[in-house]
Amino acid sequence: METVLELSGVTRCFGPVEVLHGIDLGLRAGEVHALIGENGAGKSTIMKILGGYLAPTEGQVLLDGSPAAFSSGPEAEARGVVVIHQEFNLAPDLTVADNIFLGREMTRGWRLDHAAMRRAAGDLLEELDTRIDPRARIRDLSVPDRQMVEIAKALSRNARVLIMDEPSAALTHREVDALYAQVDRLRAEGVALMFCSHRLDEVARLADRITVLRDGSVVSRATRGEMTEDQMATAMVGRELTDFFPPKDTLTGNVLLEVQDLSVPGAVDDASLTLHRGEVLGIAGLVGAGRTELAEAIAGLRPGSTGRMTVSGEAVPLADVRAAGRAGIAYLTEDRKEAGLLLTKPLTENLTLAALDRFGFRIDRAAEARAMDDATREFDIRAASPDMPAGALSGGNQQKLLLAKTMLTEPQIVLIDEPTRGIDVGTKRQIYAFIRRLAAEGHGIIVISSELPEVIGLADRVLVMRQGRIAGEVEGDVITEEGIVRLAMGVGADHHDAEHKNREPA
Amino acid sequence: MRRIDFHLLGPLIALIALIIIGALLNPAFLAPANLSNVLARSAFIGLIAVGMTFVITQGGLDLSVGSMAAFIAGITIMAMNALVPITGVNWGTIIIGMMVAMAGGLAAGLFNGALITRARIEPFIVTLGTMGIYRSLVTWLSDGGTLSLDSGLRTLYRPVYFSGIGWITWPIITFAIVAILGEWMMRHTRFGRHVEAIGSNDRVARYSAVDVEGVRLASYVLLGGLVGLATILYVPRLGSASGSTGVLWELEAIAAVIIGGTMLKGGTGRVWGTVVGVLILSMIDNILNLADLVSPYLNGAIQGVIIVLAVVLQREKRATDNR
Amino acid sequence: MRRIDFHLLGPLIALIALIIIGALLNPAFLAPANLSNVLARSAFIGLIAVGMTFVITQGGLDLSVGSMAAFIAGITIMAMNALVPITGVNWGTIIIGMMVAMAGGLAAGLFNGALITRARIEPFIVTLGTMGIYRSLVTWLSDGGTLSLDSGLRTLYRPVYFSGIGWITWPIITFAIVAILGEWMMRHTRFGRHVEAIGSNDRVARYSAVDVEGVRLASYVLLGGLVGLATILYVPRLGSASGSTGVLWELEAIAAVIIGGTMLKGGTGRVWGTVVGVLILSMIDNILNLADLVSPYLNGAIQGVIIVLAVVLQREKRATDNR
Amino acid sequence: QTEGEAKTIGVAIPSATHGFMGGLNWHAQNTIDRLGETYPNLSFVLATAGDSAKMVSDIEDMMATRNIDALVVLPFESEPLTAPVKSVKDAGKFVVVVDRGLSEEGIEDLYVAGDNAAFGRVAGQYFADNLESGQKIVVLRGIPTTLDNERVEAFQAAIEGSGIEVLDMQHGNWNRDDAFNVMQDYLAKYPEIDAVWAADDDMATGVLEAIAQAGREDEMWVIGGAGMKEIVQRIMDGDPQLPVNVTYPPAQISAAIEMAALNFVSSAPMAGRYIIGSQLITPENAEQYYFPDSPF
Ligand SMILES: Nc1ncnc2c1ncn2[C@@H]1O[C@H](COP(=O)(O)OP(=O)(O)OP(=O)(O)O)[C@@H](O)[C@H]1O
Ligand SMILES: Nc1ncnc2c1ncn2[C@@H]1O[C@H](COP(=O)(O)OP(=O)(O)OP(=O)(O)O)[C@@H](O)[C@H]1O
Ligand SMILES: [Mg+2]
Ligand SMILES: [Mg+2]
Repeated sequence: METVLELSGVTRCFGPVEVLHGIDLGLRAGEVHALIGENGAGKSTIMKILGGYLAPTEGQVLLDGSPAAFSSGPEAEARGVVVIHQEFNLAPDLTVADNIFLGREMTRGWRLDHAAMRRAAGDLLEELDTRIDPRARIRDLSVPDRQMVEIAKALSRNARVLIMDEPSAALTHREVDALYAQVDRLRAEGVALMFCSHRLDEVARLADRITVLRDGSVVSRATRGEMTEDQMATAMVGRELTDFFPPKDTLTGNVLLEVQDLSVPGAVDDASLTLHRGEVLGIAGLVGAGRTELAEAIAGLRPGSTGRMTVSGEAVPLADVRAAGRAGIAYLTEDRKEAGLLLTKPLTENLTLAALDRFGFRIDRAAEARAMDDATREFDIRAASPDMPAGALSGGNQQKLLLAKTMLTEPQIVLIDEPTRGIDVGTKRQIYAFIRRLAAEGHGIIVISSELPEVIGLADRVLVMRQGRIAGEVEGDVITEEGIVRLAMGVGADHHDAEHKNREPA
Repeated sequence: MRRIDFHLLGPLIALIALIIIGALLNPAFLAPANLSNVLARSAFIGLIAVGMTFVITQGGLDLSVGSMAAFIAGITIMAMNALVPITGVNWGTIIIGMMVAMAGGLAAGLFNGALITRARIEPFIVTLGTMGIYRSLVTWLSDGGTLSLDSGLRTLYRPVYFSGIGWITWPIITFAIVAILGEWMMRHTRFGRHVEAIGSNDRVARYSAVDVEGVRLASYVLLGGLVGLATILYVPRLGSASGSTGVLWELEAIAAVIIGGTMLKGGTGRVWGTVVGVLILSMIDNILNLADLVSPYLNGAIQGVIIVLAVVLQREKRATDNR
Repeated sequence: MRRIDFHLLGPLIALIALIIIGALLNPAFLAPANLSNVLARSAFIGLIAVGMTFVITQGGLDLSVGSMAAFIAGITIMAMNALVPITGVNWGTIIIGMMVAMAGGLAAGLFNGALITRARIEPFIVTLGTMGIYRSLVTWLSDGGTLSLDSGLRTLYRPVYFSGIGWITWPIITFAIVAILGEWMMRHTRFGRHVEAIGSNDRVARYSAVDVEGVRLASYVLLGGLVGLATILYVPRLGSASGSTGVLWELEAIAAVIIGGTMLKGGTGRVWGTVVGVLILSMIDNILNLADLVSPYLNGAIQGVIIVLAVVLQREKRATDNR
Repeated sequence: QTEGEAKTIGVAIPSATHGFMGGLNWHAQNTIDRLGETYPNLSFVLATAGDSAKMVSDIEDMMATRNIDALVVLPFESEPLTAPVKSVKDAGKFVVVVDRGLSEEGIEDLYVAGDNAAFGRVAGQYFADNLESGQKIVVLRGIPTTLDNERVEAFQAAIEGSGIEVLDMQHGNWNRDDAFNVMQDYLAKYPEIDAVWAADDDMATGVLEAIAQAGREDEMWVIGGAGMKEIVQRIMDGDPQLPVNVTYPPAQISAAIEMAALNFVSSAPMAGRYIIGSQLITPENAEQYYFPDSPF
């Protein structure tokens, strides 16, 4: 098979720091190429260079064997090289259809052909098996829905080369399946695909060719079937990984958080739950089940929420972030770009933003720097300097910074929405261990995750949400994929909804 | 659609309320003659505000429009006066004058736009600078006084402001056409779509192969052209231009745009909201003149209160917007 | 640090260039008497611009400051005049007047802030409204004329503007202290951090349990307080207030903030850049008076050109910013 | 002409924001150019200000950096300019105040002014003489200022007892466009108007246009003020819509600057008050008030 797009001897520097060292890499038609590596290894940087969004400092990008002089992403796109970025690239004020066709609008004469674009967008989304309304505004969509729009946008480009930067990180298994189907289809059509992912099962399932990156250099290459998931992890991290999930040796204490009949208009109906000290409570469900809304309501971030909530027996007013904060509740958002980090501000300012009152009336810069050092060490944040803007961190390192920021408030109750989105296997382990350690110290943890193995491996108890309600609870040894999926899809329930008709439990 | 309607209702309700108040205060308010006056007066600011909607929607701002209008009116009058001895008092001369106005507007818009997009200076500063420049130039050209159009030409040119189809005069017709075209451009053309995309997130637009600088530049040129058009309608009204022509038009135009529901930070443009905003502003003035109030000194205060109230009606929506 | 310095150099270089030009045009420019005049004059806009820096940095805007200053000067003068028969001509009366000014400023800021944060109306509209309201009120209070301070009080009060430590008069001292405090607040306090965080992404700030509405409100109150303080220094200078007091101060204050390197869309505040911006603006006026230029009609044009040039120097940075 | 030592005269006037001030600016500049040529030992500094504070700053600058020997000032407002002008006087400079008096008597060496009260009174007198009791007029006022108040009060005093009904008074801000709008609204509001006092020829221009549009030219006449050349021309032509005008000469600034110059170049000390009264311009005497070269 011919090599369509190729990097030859590419290095890239940001300021004085060289993040890629002499990368050689080729994408072939009809083949899926997976790029894996730790957070900050340089995966996104490689993809941006391939897509024309960044120029290599040294070396060349070759398209069909001759130097490709892309000076910009759009130029590359015009030549059939399309990138789905790790950060979202959607205009929040425009609708789904507008975004999908932005820059390539369909027109009839001078007039935009709204109907055709809506139809085409609807078809694309249909193929992706989502129910997103093409007329919805991006700002009103949930994070996974936005990711699906991003994928639809890329698919609409009829690419020869499709490069996907962690396309599945923000998706639940339902959309992931749709994505896989598209990948298989495109491969069959002879498109050259590249993706990166921290889900190694996915890599094993999809990739025809694997390139492993460590600290900006290629450390190993393999073709389909040559590497097991464990071997991938070892190659990435450079050492053996054992015991992925730490043991659940929980000693559950007294009730820490009690929520009764919590409702968020349009998203959550009468949710009740209790959380004990030392417990990790998982919340599972499909996209749009209302998990994020529930967590945000508990954290006081949803105006208009009703119900009752107590922390250690003390009533906490709803819809009041600061009261929730004072009661020791902290929420780690799934939307790190829009709600989590100030992308243009230095790492240190981001880290201490939620806990500034602990740094004195005159902010103690030295103490801040110490906190940054500690966080860098504890959460293994790979950054060139604490003064760099958070937006220049690699995706996974942003997530680690967000985690560090949340923990700096020293909460009693931590609600973590998608704790390991975009985090590499090595660090995932550290984070799981960290969560267990927090629980062991007597904190209460709520983990919302779309990765079922994560919920299963981590939680002592799992609540399953479906259409804004808590559909049921699984505990102890019954925490299995099947048990959760059944509840999440409402299998056995009386009414037959879309999901039920469309797919069977995995 | 369902959502948009609701959002637009705010200023529309305010406009309807104003019309009702006006009619109650003085029956003459609804007479065609008065409506014709109010609408024709709105036309200058209206044309400019339609252009301003595009500029604000793409994330820009233009403070220079008022003095730009004065300056263009000045050069148009000077050009026509200079031509009279050569071409005589006829429509040919006036049409050349109109072309000067249009060309002047487009050039001034291009100048603003080029400084903003090519030299990458904040629009606020560029247009604050050109505002001072145009204002000074017109004062200088008129020697601190007034530039007046040749009286023969004036007589010929007057009907462009004062006549039309019945009481629907040319300024009203022009404004209506431009408003409809503007709304259409914003909603149904690639240009409008790109303007919104750039205002919403210019990096995304750039990544989507939108010619960000080009579209930005075009929005300033469009605004400049509309300022030129407004001048073409303004000159026949009083036949003069001076250093005090068009003072504070920029503020009025920007206010109309924002009252109409376009956000100052860009991203969504509502041309027809802008039209409603312009009408609200000129009706307030008209009603204050028609009604007998405590003291004319307080007109400004009443105006201020009404402007705020007109926007309060939009508030509900935004409160829920705020996740 | 290295980045910040470079960015700030732009306006600083412009300021230094202006000083050199001034000194070349007229050696008297660098005389203490002239510097004292220029700096003291800058103090009003300067104090207001420091407050405006906070408001703009958090993503807001305040168009009402000029008329707010006029209104507060008006009520301060009226209050002091009313008190003279009771308390007599002494410092007690003046101090009460100062307290009225401060209270008025804080209340006016609170009013703006409350409408913006509680009623959730766009700052542009709220402050455009209150701008009209305050301007009208002062015109109405003065019956279209001028409100003048009792002449005995004036004599007593004058030194507050005109005296000080040598040629460093009280307005200069106050401005310096406020500027240093402001810079310190922006850089080194929680409030400043929160202001920047809200301006760069208010949703992130809210998710970080920052009291977004509270901080926003506080920034308007701070600005109001500084307007009150500016008024305290303004009243002894002219001893009067009228409908034309403080006209266009808002534009000048906003321009100073932006020339100083703070972005109109918020997120990063540079108080000391603002100070440089204020100085640039008042030096331009001063320099135009130093030499005989073509025509005073063209002063505005020269001013415009210099403002744009002062900002061109910042451009480089932004161009590279834009990957 | 004496071969005198070099002297500098500072001139501080409001900027040209409306027709009258435009004329005044023009005359000031013209006079300066002319005197500068005639008397090479005199130099002039001209500064225009948009508000009182700027004018005070200009005067400070003239003192600190231009070392002026005389100041000719048309105070933007009386009260705020009083103390600064007084300190110029106290520094031993020759001070000429134009048009608007300071709030304290006896500061200036020389006072040259139009008479605002007379301006209103002469117009009011004409209305009282030419209208029947019960006839209706509307008034357009200027920018809210003390001098506008003086004019309007004098006008009202003059028509007092004549039985003329003043239907409305709104601010046209000495601006053509504003006056046009206000007059349109007056015409919509009042079916019967017999005369208009526009108080300024810029406003009169806008008013006439609005009346023409409504086709009510035959119904009412208009009195402006300050003697703008186009208006004077029409009075000369006997336009029934513009029977008369009231002078308020922008050229008073020329007189003031000239006198300041003479103070240095002639031996005669200049002092006193020169009040240039407001005259009624009628078709008979209009020719002597017609200056075709002035921009006003
Ligand atoms: N604009 C930038 N300025 C400075 N450094 C940058 C910039 N962009 C990326 N980097 C650095 O380059 C390195 C590689 O980042 P990259 O985003 O390619 O990592 P990644 O492999 O995609 O990681 P992740 O799995 O976390 O997404 C990181 O150390 C990152 O901090
Ligand atoms: N800001 C918003 N405005 C309007 N609707 C929203 C908003 N955010 C989410 N929704 C809608 O609310 C419902 C619940 O979404 P939510 O994101 O809470 O689901 P979830 O269970 O947390 O799933 P995930 O976290 O995987 O997105 C969905 O229908 C979603 O589209
Ligand atoms: Mg990445
Ligand atoms: Mg969610």
